[in-house]
Amino acid sequence: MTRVLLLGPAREAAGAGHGEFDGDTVGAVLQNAVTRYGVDFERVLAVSQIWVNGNAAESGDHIGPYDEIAVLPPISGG
Amino acid sequence: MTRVLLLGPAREAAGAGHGEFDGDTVGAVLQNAVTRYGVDFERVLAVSQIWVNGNAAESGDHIGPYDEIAVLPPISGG
Amino acid sequence: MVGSVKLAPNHDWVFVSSSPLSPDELTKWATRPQCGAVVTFCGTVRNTSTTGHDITSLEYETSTELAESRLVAVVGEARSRWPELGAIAVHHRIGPVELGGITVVVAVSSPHRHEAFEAAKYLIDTVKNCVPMWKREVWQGGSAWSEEAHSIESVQKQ
Amino acid sequence: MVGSVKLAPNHDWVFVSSSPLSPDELTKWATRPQCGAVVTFCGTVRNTSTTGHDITSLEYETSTELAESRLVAVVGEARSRWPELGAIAVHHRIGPVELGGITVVVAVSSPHRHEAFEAAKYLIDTVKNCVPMWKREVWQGGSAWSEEAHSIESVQKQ
Repeated sequence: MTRVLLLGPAREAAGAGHGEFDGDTVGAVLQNAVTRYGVDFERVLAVSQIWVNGNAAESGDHIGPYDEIAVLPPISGG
Repeated sequence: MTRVLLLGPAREAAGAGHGEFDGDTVGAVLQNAVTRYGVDFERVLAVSQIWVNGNAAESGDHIGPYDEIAVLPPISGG
Repeated sequence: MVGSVKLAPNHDWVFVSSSPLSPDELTKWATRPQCGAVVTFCGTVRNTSTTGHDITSLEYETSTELAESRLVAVVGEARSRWPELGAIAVHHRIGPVELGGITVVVAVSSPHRHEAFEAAKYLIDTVKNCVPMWKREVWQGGSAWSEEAHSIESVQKQ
Repeated sequence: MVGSVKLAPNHDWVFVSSSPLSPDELTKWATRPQCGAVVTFCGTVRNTSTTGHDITSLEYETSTELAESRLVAVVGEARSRWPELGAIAVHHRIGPVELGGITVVVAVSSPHRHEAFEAAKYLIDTVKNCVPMWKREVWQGGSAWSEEAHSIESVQKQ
């Protein structure tokens, strides 16, 4: 299980600040998150950046049980 | 008599913060100040701006008893 | 302060805080004997919004860990651009902040003022572009995420 | 405050003071509901000098009346350049100021930060160039007028 951190609008769409999901790539883990959280979350995820342990990551990147994936929607610091 | 305000290095060279002098032009008043305060003051005066009532003035400008002349040496705000 | 990150001891200080920020504390902390200038920037909650409502407060949300690690990167980039800087502090508030309240403070000292202004401006611009931070606008009877959203940018590209 | 000049009520505030300056007071005073940014500049006494000595303090001297009237002109010029500014405060210390002490504070608020930075930088540059103010450097065993002297410039040419 990999921990997924859900921030700002991603947290709101998912109804949770974090979750744990199976999967050995970033994409597989997040697909399982979409399955649980539904279409609103999927829509936010589509425009979000994905970081693993604080660094930008790609969908195909392999992931282990001690990694943390973060879903970061567009920010609004303006 | 016209009041003359002496600032910073002009005050130091004159040994006074202000004085009163006869004269019906800026130049005449300041010449009387030079006569009283001496050569150190004259040297500072040569590189100073002269204001009358807060505005830049010329040596030939006429002056009355209610005007105030200020001697403003180069500043060092940098 | 609990949770704050002091990097090079006494020279860099980043903090994501749920308590009120103190520009006065940061200005005093940043003042150094070899520096003749301190520039302090405060971002404050204003009453106009991206959504057309009269704002009564903002709510900021983030991961403190991710936000502080990005703040560290932003400060590091400023150090490499202006090696002559004295102290650098960047504190960002999270949670609810009332109208007029301070949401972010940057304080920078430098021997001369030009670099302090340049670096303070760079720091706040880069914080706004590169640090994960989500802003919710709150008005009488409603709230929404700010509509000025953009992707988080990388620090090196600023 | 005795002796301070508040121009447009609550919007412009210039002051030549022989008491310690408070950047915190100016920052709070400048914070406005329609403004999202406050930039505060502090000039502080640093230990390096124009005369090669280790500075222990500075002494500023002026005519309060002439200095305040020039500060009013400087603030007026900033208003005409950045009409969107909220509040502008410029306070200058006179008399002796110890190492690390604050000699001048500028605080500017604006709806957006860019103008607040621009105006604060303009204000301190123009104060340094245009306001009659004489600085004496004091070290262990001696003192002298600063050697960086230049003629007072007119506000309009800045």
